[in-house]
Amino acid sequence: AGERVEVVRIATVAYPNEGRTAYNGAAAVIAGRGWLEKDLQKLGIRLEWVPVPVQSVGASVNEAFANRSIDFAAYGDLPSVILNSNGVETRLIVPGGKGNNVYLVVPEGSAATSIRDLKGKRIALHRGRPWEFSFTRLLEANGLKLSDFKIANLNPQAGAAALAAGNVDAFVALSDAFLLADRGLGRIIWSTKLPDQGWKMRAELWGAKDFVERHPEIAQVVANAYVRAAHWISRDENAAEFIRLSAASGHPESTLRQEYADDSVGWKARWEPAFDAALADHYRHVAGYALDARLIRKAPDTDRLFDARFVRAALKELQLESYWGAPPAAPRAGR
Amino acid sequence: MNARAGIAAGMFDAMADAVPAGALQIRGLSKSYRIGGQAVKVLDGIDIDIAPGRFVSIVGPSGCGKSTLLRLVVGLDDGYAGDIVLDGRRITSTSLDRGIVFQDHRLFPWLTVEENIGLALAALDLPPDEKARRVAEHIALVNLTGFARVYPHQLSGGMAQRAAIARALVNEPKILLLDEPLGALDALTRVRLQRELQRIWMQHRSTMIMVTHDVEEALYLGDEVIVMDARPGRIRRRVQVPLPHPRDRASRVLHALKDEILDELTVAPSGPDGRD
Amino acid sequence: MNARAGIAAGMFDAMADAVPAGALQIRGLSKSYRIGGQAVKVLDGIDIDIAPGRFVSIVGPSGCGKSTLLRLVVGLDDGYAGDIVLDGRRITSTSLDRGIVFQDHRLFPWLTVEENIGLALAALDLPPDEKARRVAEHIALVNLTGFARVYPHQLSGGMAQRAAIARALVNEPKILLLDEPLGALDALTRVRLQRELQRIWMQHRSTMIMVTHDVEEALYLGDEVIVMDARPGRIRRRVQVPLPHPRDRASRVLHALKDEILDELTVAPSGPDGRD
Amino acid sequence: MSFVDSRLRGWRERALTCVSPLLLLLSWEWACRAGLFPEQLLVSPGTVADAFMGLVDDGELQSHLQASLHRLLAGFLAGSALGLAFGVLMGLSRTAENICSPLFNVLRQVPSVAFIPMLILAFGIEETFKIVIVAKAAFFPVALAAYDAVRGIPRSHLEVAKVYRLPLPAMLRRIVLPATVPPVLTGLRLGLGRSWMVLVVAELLAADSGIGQMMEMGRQMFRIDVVMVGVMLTGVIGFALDRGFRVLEARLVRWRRC
Amino acid sequence: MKAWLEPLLRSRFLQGAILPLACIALWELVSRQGKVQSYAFVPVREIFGSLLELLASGTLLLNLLATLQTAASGLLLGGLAGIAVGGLMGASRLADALIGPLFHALRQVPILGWLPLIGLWFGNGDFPRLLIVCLAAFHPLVLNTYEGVRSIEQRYLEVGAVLRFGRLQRLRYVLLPGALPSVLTGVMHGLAFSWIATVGSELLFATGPGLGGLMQTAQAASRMDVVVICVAGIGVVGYGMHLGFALLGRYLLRWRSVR
Ligand SMILES: Nc1ncnc2c1ncn2[C@@H]1O[C@H](COP(=O)(O)OP(=O)(O)OP(=O)(O)O)[C@@H](O)[C@H]1O
Ligand SMILES: Nc1ncnc2c1ncn2[C@@H]1O[C@H](COP(=O)(O)OP(=O)(O)OP(=O)(O)O)[C@@H](O)[C@H]1O
Ligand SMILES: [Mg+2]
Ligand SMILES: [Mg+2]
Repeated sequence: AGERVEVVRIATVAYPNEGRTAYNGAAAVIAGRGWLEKDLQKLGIRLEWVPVPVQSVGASVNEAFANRSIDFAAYGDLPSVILNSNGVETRLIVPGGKGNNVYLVVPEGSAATSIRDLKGKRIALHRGRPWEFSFTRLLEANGLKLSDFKIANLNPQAGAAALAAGNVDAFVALSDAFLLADRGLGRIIWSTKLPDQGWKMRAELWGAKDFVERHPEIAQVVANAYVRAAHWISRDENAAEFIRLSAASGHPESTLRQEYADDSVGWKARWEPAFDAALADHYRHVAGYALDARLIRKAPDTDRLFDARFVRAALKELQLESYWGAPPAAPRAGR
Repeated sequence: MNARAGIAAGMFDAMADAVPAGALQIRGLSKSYRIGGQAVKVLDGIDIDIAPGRFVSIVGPSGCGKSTLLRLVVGLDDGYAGDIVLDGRRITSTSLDRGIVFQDHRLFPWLTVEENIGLALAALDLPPDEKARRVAEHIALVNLTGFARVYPHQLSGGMAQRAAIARALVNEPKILLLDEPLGALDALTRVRLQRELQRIWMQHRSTMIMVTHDVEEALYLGDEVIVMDARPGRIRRRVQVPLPHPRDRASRVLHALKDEILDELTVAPSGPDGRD
Repeated sequence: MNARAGIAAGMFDAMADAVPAGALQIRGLSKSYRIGGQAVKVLDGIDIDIAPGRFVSIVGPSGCGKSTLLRLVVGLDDGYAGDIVLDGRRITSTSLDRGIVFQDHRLFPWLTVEENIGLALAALDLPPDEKARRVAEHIALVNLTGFARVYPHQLSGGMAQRAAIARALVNEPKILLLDEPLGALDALTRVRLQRELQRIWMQHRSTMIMVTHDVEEALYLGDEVIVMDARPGRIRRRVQVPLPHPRDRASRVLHALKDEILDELTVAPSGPDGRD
Repeated sequence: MSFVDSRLRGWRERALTCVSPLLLLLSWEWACRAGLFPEQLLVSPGTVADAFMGLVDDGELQSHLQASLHRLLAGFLAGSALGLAFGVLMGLSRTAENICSPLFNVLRQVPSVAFIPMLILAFGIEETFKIVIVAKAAFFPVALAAYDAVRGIPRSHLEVAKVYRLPLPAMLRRIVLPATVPPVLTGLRLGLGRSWMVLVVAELLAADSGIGQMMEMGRQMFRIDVVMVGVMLTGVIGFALDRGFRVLEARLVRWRRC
Repeated sequence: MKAWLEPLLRSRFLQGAILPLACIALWELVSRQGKVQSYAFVPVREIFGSLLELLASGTLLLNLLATLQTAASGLLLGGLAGIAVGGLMGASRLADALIGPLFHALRQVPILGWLPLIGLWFGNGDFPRLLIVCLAAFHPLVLNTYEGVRSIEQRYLEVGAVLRFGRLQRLRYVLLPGALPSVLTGVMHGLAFSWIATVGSELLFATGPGLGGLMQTAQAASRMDVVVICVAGIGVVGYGMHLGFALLGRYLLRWRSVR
């Protein structure tokens, strides 16, 4: 306990949609059903969603954390490592499941079938964005480095245009890859859907360390809502509804469906808020990469960033302890 | 009106060679301006014939349309009714044959006196040193030697007017229109420039039309003095001056004509609305 | 120079009350302009005393510094040597007591005639309808009725000049400086405005200083005519006109004086460098 | 006397010129020391200077700067020259104005960012594309300024030109140019500002080098000191270029009385 | 030339239509070149269909109004501030020397450089976006007002001195009207800049309604037809505002004697 909290501010990716602000992922469900709002109201606390535009999530959220203008945020992996290495401490409260897929697209007529064929070629990749990491893990696995390619730093829209125009030989994309494929402009030659390559792009719920330490009860309420949302989404009967909600981002439902289809990770498992070994491994890798790429000057001990107690409590409270199977062997939880 | 103009031009074209240079015919000229949303007639039914090489003075009350008339003759405005025909051709635009001294001097503030005067030669195909010579000569003519490199804002009112005269004279137009060119000059300078104007006029046998408020000046220089009336601007009287040039300022004939014209100008105007 | 000015001002301050309104004293005034990098003396050793309520005319060759002198008196330029003292106070800036008609009319192009004239009353604390009345009255005075709502570019040269006169008169300054105010006007309008100027002057007993190139006009209106010389501008002669107002234009005295002054103006100038 | 006066005034003005930047610097330093904002976000001038030196030592700054300046100059020069010509043409010719002005005024209102996909199709993703974007940003303000300036030339000036039947080159050099110097220079200054801005956006969206890219990566990496180096640098360079325009203006309007 | 054709070709309206029509024709031509070209250059018929759809659903109008509102407030606030600052700098040498250097230096810093600081000071809501739009309108108006005031002829300032205008009168009767032509040019710049800035900032950081947001969402969905409609709509609406201001300008500058 500390001083009285009147408002809880959660930053989340938002899109303009039909003249209103639409949130993505779990926030869409939580906000849509008003769960968290009600629970907080019971404590006399107001909930404030802080929408962040999709183009600069990492930087905006990091600045907001540093400026103490938000308490929680659901966002990507690399930015949180950067933030913590700069001395603004945050904690991972609720993992975001297995994450989103990253794709490698080549022009329709290209002969390339794997990343190795593209060595020395020109690849469109928006630098500094979360999918860069997934891509570098692919390279690593193939014994390649970014410097083996001519990287054209292009944002997704420009990248798509460049691929269509044949200005690049490949394009690292998110689910927009399907749009290019559907139009016959590009062909997907690799994605994180492949079974042995679980390097999906992650986004989880983070909380400001100060806040979480001082107000664990509030953090618990927030965590409950996110776990509850993960549970709701993960039920097969809600998948269609969730995809419909997600389409507010502009990505047509068809691409979203393709994004989730044929994945080595099943729908239910995809949403499990698990502090598992893969998560810990992922963050260690992210930190190592960031250090190697000189994005940060010293790597934080990523294991210390996890605070698993809230998820554990939430699963218990929601009686979901066995929903996703036996609780995994938890990594060393923070403190 | 375009069709009409075409016919008129064609007709006169045929006679063009027969007519000597600098003959001006104005027929049924009238001109309106829009003031505050309604058309106000500024010139009405003007007929003037000026034989080549004549010196015509125009006098008339302030605002009677003298400057407007000169603007039309020089070809700056084609929104009028009637015909202005020069050497058999309808005037449709400006020409280097027609020069003008504007009532406000209109020197370009960013050019020095000599550059301003030199500008009048820009369209002529002359060697640069010939241009420079002519400019220098005309600067001397209007007594501005020593001020060649000076900007207009550093000139006095009369000096600017003299520079404007030099600019109009320097390319020796066939017809020269002068809008109160000597208005801002002292008596001595004025007399000198009158003499110069007359000399140039006699030398080139060019046609000159000068607006002035000085009846004495009008008579001293003009073969003919046109007296105008205001609202709308009309021709009230045309006075021939039957004296050879150069003239004697003290001439009895001139004085008699002067009194006559002054009388004409100072009686109650005969404007239809009786204003002014 | 500032220190000197302070002392002078202090000295004259003490006498301020004793001197009646509109008395102008100019002592050892000289003024230089920088032309092309070097200082050129435009006015040199000017001494003038004008008693309150006098009408002084200034004539002189073009470029002799008449306009410069008026600029200094009205207070637009303080970069001069010597003293200009009005009613015991050194002139350091402009004042509503001193009005001026500039040689170029300087109407604001963005205001209509009536707005331009009304502007002269902007700094006065008068009720709006009184202001409107005065403006209308002065528009009528200079014969521009009907043109109140017209913009300057729609005026003829003479009309603009008349509007400028109205602007200078409308706030009834104690000293009025007129720089060739009637230069662009026809004989009739000119005579009318001369009469009006005289009437206003006699009525308000204000001090007036008028630059003109018309010696007859200078004599007809002036109690005194100052004849200037050029390069540098100096006072050549001061001619008193010992006739009561209003005067008869045909007066023998005036004619004699006119010939005298014209002679003075048209003999070879006595400038030290002999130019012009 | 007045000569010395004006010399003194010049010095005083130069001294005054430094006041506001100094004040800003001081208040910045003070805000850092007072800890008004988190140190990660409001870095102190000293840190920025360190970051600057670090980037210079790496040679990173020089290469970014070179890339940006090259794009800026090429794009700005091309765009403003075209804009100038186009604006003058529209200002002088009614027909050109009638034909071009609707499309011109429509395109003028559209952000360059919106054109990026089309520009990539047309110009690829190399330097040409970035230069074209910068040129577009300079073109429109300069063209508009030139057009308005030419349209604003008093009728009396143009009439004199007509009377003396000035040939087009003389007309442009002797009348149009001097009569429009201040407004056109204002347009150029605006255009330069726009060019900078669009360049940085373009570098952010689609480039591997340049000050904009450096700033964006700095932001992503939460290195506000690097961002501030960019801010200071763009400010100083922009200011220097702007001063250049001022000097140019002073030379070109020497005739004006002040 | 055929007699009926001539007046048609002379009509201002039709002359103005030549280039846009040519552009549309060219567009259509390019779009038929192949898959790749039709990615960015969507066939005109498709665009038209989507336009009807967007109009019918009210989406376009809704987003347009939101953008208009931001742009208008930005132009108004930023513009007025710009006129004030520019006028001050133009009228007072002291102010020019004091504010000028900082203004000219800061002016050149791209807005993206400010983002971290703006976020720091003003958070992440609508206000920073409005601030960006205000700044976009602010700069041209400062520059143009400054230039306008500075280019007022000395002789008019002297008239003001002779008539003993107070500060306010000088401002109202001499400085403002004298600078007006230039200020109006500044407004024209500011109009476009604030409009561009609104859309641009929506494009880059939109989370709410606005044409930029609509465009952004459409881009994400690769709906290039909607993107093109947005671009065209942005241009056309901007042009409409331009015409409005041009008309206003013509009225306010009726005293000018120009070509
Ligand atoms: N551009 C214009 N728009 C509207 N009216 C105009 C315009 N130019 C002149 N006028 C009007 O036309 C009339 C004649 O003007 P003009 O300049 O020809 O007179 P003027 O005879 O030269 O007079 P002055 O001797 O005073 O110069 C005036 O009443 C004036 O108001
Ligand atoms: N701003 C200036 N800079 C430099 N020289 C100037 C300036 N103003 C006037 N002069 C010079 O001062 C001299 C006197 O000018 P002024 O205007 O006083 O003459 P003036 O007597 O009024 O002549 P006019 O009868 O022709 O109007 C001229 O030689 C002129 O070149
Ligand atoms: Mg006239
Ligand atoms: Mg004078």
